[in-house]
Amino acid sequence: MTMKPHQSGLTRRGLLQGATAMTAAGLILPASMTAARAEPKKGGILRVGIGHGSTTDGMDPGLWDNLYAQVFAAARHNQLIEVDANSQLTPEIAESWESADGQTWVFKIREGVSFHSGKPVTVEDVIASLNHHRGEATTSAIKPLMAPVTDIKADGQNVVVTLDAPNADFAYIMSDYHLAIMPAVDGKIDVQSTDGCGGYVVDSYEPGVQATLSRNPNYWKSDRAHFDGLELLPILDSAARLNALMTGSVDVIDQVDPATIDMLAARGGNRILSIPGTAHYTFPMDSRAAPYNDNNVRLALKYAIDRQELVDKILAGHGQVSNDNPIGPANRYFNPDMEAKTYDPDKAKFYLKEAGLDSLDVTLTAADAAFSGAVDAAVLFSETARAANINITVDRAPNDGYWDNVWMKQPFCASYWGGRAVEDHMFTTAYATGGAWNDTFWENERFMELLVGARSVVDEDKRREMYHEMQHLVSFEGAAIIPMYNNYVMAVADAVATPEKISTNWNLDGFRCTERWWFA
Amino acid sequence: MGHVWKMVGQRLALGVLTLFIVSVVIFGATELLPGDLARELLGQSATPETLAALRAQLGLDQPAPVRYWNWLSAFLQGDFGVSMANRRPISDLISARLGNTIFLALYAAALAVPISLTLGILAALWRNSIFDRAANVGALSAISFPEFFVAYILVLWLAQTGLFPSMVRINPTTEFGDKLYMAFLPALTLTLVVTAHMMRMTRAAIINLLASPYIEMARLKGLSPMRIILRHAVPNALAPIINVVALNLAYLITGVVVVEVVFVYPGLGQLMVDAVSNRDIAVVQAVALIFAAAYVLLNLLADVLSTLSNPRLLHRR
Amino acid sequence: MTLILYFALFIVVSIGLGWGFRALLTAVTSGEVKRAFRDMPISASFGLLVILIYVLVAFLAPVLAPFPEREVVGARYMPWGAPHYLGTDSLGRDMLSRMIYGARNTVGIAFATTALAFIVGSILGLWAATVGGWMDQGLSRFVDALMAIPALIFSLLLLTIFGTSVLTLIIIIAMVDATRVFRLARSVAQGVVVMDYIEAARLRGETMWRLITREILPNAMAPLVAEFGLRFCFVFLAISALSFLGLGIKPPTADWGSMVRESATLITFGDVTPLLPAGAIALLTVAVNFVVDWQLHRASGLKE
Amino acid sequence: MADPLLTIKDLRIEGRSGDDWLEIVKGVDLTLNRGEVLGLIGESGAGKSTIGLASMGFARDGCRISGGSIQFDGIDLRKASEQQRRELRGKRIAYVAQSAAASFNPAHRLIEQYCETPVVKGVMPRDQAASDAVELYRRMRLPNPEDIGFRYPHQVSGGQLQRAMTAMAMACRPELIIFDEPTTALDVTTQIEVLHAIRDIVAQFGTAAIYITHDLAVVAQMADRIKILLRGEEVEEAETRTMLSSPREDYTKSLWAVRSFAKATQPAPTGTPVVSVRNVTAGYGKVRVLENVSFDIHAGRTVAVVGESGSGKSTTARVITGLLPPERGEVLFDGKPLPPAYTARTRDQLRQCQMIYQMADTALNPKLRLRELIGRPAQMYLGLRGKALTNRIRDLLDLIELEPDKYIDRLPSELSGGQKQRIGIARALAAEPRLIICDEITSALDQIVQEGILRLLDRLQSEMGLAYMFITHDLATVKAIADEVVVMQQGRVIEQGLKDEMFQPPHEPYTELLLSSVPDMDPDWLSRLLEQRAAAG
Repeated sequence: MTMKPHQSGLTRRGLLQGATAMTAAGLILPASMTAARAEPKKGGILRVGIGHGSTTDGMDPGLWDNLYAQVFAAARHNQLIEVDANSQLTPEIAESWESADGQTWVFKIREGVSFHSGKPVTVEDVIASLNHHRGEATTSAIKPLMAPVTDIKADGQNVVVTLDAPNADFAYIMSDYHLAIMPAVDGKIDVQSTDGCGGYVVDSYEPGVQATLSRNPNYWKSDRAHFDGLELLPILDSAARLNALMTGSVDVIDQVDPATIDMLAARGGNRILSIPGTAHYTFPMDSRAAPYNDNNVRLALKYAIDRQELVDKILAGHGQVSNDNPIGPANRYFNPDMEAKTYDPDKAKFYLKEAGLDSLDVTLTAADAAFSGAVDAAVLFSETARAANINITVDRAPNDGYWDNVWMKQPFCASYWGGRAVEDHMFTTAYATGGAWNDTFWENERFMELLVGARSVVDEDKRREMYHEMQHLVSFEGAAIIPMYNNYVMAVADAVATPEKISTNWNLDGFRCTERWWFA
Repeated sequence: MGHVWKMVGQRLALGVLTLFIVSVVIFGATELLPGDLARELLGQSATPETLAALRAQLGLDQPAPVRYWNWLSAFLQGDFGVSMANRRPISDLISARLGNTIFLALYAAALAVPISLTLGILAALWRNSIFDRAANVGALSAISFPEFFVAYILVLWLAQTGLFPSMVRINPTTEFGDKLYMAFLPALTLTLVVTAHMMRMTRAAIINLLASPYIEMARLKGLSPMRIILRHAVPNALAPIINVVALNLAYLITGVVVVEVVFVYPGLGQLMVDAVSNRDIAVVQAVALIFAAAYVLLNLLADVLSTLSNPRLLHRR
Repeated sequence: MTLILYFALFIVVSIGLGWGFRALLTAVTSGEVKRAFRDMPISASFGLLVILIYVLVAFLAPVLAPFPEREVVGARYMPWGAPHYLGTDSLGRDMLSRMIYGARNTVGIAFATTALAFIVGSILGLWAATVGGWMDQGLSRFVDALMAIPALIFSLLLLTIFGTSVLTLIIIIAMVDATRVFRLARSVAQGVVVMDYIEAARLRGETMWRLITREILPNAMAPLVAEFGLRFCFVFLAISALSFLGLGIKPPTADWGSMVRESATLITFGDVTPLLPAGAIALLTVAVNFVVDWQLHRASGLKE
Repeated sequence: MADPLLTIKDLRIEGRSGDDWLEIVKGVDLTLNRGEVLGLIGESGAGKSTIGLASMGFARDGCRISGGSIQFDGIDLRKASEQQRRELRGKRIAYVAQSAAASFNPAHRLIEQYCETPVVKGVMPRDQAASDAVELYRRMRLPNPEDIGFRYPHQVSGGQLQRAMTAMAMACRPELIIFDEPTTALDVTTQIEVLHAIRDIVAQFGTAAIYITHDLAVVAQMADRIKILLRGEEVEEAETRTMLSSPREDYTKSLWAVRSFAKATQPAPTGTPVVSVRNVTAGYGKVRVLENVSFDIHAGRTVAVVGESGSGKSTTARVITGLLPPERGEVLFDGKPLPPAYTARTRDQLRQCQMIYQMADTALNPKLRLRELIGRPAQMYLGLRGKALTNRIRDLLDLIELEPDKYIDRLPSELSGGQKQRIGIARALAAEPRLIICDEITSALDQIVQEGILRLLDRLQSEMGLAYMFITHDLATVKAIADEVVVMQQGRVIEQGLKDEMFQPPHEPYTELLLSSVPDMDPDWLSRLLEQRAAAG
């Protein structure tokens, strides 16, 4: 089961100056704590049933690719920078950071932090942990993100990172979950080791079966990691996950089957956490291939989908309609003023006619590997499109190998994006000309001009205007049908208390439910 | 007894041949799988460079026959290799799960075999009675539902009422009693699945013999029906009964992926499915060979037991 | 309590239906057929009736179904009641219509698969038993090896390789199943080829094809037919197991296995929706087994 | 004399045939005194076994006792409970079955099976039963009486098993034993020993017995009285000697006359034989079955190949047909060598040599109708089609004396045993062969039916000039049909020549043994033979 990797989403605020962020965090954190239902209490064993994880899961941080690996990693490791529940950058192992020119970045490493083994976290450990993901021989999934780094060196308690060109967003990258800080031996990290400086120490780990952890007594964050211990269980079958929660075998589950959300909530003993995020489901079209190379055809398809029905039936209401916009309402520069594309077969027919067609036959390839309910969504799409003389044949591909054999290979398929908190990140990753993951192969000059220009624009209004125009271009000229933003839907036993604010950035509270939640 | 050992020897040799064919078939099949391990590990973020680097690191850049040969020669030296995906020794990955799988299989067999033999013998004794028909209909109905459905129903009835856990969390340190309690539902599900087959076979094997002259002789010796069945029919019906038990035991070891998924039971089936979807060929090979070996050995065991149970084969003239 | 009541009611109605159907069959037939029907147990009569109904439903699906197979006609999970007598599914398609079309697809595919498995398996099995020698040994060893690979996992592997179109599904499950048929056909044929009439036919100089089709096959037919029934059930269950693992029949084709899987989580909440397709599968397999049982009994010639 | 031990009055037994119950025993009376041996004689279907079982109050599955009374020592077996009847069986009434090999449970040692009844019935403890068994085995003249009980049935020969079964029946010293064709499945030489042992033990214990058989000569040695049955009804009953010397009824007389058929003697043959077996040595794998076998068969003549089971008779036939290519030697047809394997022979070579099998049941495909069974060779070899084919089939049916209209569309299962064997003959004739190999074709048939078949074969031979190779172990059959005789033992031909010469002394010792073991219809034959052998040996 492969998940598409996501890059971390962060706001632009406090990018160049970690100290500002730190102040901000310092101000916000107590506020959020007071808003919580109760003061966190220590104690208890948290059992989390996660819908991912397999026997073949590896330990190499460069290859962590599923929610189980991510939550497990977050429980035992820290990164240089954390993203807090409000999507703000917060110092973690890096006490502060700064960059004068955006090209040379200085991270000051926190002192007095030690690994579970008792060994103090040193600058060398940090450098080795970062170096694992770059260089010729690395197999890390975030090699492309680390590619601009030309040099990493120690400078006292600081780590100095040099880039090949200025990049104001570089601090985001340091919050990526792959970049766990691990102990180094001879300048290399041991990828098989579970030793970290996070809140929990690994007692046992059987891939695909369970991991048990106990609280790190020396954890440097005194107000985090409230549980005495953790049991992380991969439970792939969604019914089994539900049963486990309902019979009290676990306290938390993720990915609740939309069909059962209402019944689960009505049953009592637990509550549903439905967190709107930036994640969205898409149907990318290959804009180079006929008939999708004609924007009229693309528009016809965009008007032939009933977005509200998809939200109602595929997400059971736990999500929002999207106007083919990869930038979500949670984003700062979200464009709320675009003309909404509602289901309109006549308009679809009109655009078909514009394209010189009476009817359209296309094949839409989908698998539930793309997103849960993707096949059903495709079927619904095909049903609504028929009224517009568009005949969509749904081809279900095997879940196995979906990302290899279908995505970016078939001209019209299902996909999803975890979303990016930073607009530039999202657009650069998936819509920029020549981008490695530009799954629509879309090329638009005006869009590129705006995208590159916006990076260096300081004026907020001007930037907003530029990003609004980019969103409009993607929505009305782009080749991705984006019908909805999906919520992260989790269910927790009543005994589990959560902060008022749960991170919209990643599932299970930014992978950090083990660190941020407690037993009431 | 000498010829029994000779038979065992021949069958073992055939078994090795079978395992060899299995390994070639499985290797060939995994070669045909779209994508490879490197692709799976890197997922969407794969770039040509990282793919090439990972492939070289994993040895996937060598031609297929070379990889098969490397694997085979290591295997023959007792080295299962390491999982390509997570670099753990495959023997470690497998050993705990093999134990779990065997535990569950034996548990289910311990429930199913006595039940089905008793039911089968009673059905043969009271053939065409209401009991016989009810047992038959009940058994047929039990095997007519998809396994996962039986499992969900049992969860609904027995787990949600709090009697038994709906998921099995066992590890090597779990107490035996706890294990029995935890694994009760999967074992019960499997019992329901296999009982019908064994029961019907037992009944049929016994009834088949009832027309034999020696059964008529037993009746003419004035023996009671129960004694006739137990003493005169069952010993001669052992071979087909042993065979069907072995077949079902093999099924319990190799065919329970669905039950493992539903009850989150850490067994070999789940490992195999994971390994297939991750293209972790070394693990696929190892598990497939264990399954095939279990099948071969159980069949061999059944043949040996059938031989031992049959004086004609055991004591030649 | 009500469950037990319903169950008892179901049994009583089944027995009544079986009895009535047998009476009907004996009334409209004559001679040997009539005698066969008259001696048929009620279970077999009920089985025949069920199979007949399924076949009718499968053939008449477009006529019987009130709504099209894949059209979304309402909200999701609408309750039972007119015009959606069994409510709607998770996408708002009419459940009753999906059930009816499901009969056609599921039964049709299972039947085609079993038939293919039998054609391939029994021809090869009979051939192997007839020629004997190293060709028989070679083929049998190979089939043994294939049988040593768990069927479900092997199908899974092959489906991953070759994709999951209906055709590949049929071919793959048929091939995996054909190994079992091969073994049975071979062992039955081995019992037949030692008969003097086979020796006589060989000495007469009959061709292999005629030897198999005219001399051996008719005498191996009874156990093969019985096995066909059982295999049909196994194929049926195998397809639903594959659907459960996500590799079965592709949507939006209505198929009972996938329908159970889609709504399986609802059973956790005691919802009866998944019971419908699962019940439909179970009812048919039980029915087929009843008929097979009867046929086996007849073939065995046991008087009791 | 005291009251009779067993009194059966107006016994009626029905058997199920499809939906109907047919009467298979139609009002038979029977009286048996203590210590008396009654012979029950009849063809198959006469109901003799059914009556034998009924005297234990037992009816086979698919049969029911529908009328009459069965009194055993004052107990009415029909009115007694199943429990009471079960108590009697094994303890006071015992049974010896036709095939001991099939009637001993293959899973248990002989002595276990011996001890079962006495122990279960509480007659004696196991130890005593075991030592008793050894004693009885000794009296039955079984070799190694101390050890033989610890063998499994398959480790003991047929004749010995039959004696062990008689011993087992004696275990509780029953008052009545039913012997149901105890020697039918045995070779003639073995039969003598078994008959001897049975006769002695019955006499020693004074046990009453019902001796069921179809062999008149055998029953003459065993029984005090003989009752003859035909289709469930009694024909007549008399003291043995009276019955043999002066039978009253025509049916009885016809039984006595069966053995009168004998083919006229023909002069020694001349010219090229149809088939010539030359120095054939053959075997299966390493096991040598035939050793240097040679003989000729001439057109219009019958060569009988005689020997006990395992002597290589059938293997010789397999060599001739090409099923078993010989290691050495060859088979000449019309003086020209035949390819050793049938697969290498031409269709015409295959046609010339046809075979008729012992068991018509397994020799006829049960799923094919007579039309195809008989028509197929004609169609294949002679290329007949349509009308011509049908006419040929009808002619063949006429030839074997079956009405074409009635039989042409029947299945083999709708025929009697004798009729099936006739179909086997017709199928062989359809190929218009020169040689027909008959492998024990009459041994499964009743004597009257046997005679019909033999007469048919004789007629066909004189009409068509066929050559027969006639494999048999029954010397009476040899006397009836053969021109020449080949005696085989352990894969070798030990004697061969014209029939008349062969039946005249002096013989090879083995031939002598064979000949002398054939029972005569003389009540004193067995005693005399045993005396002679005792004197000689």
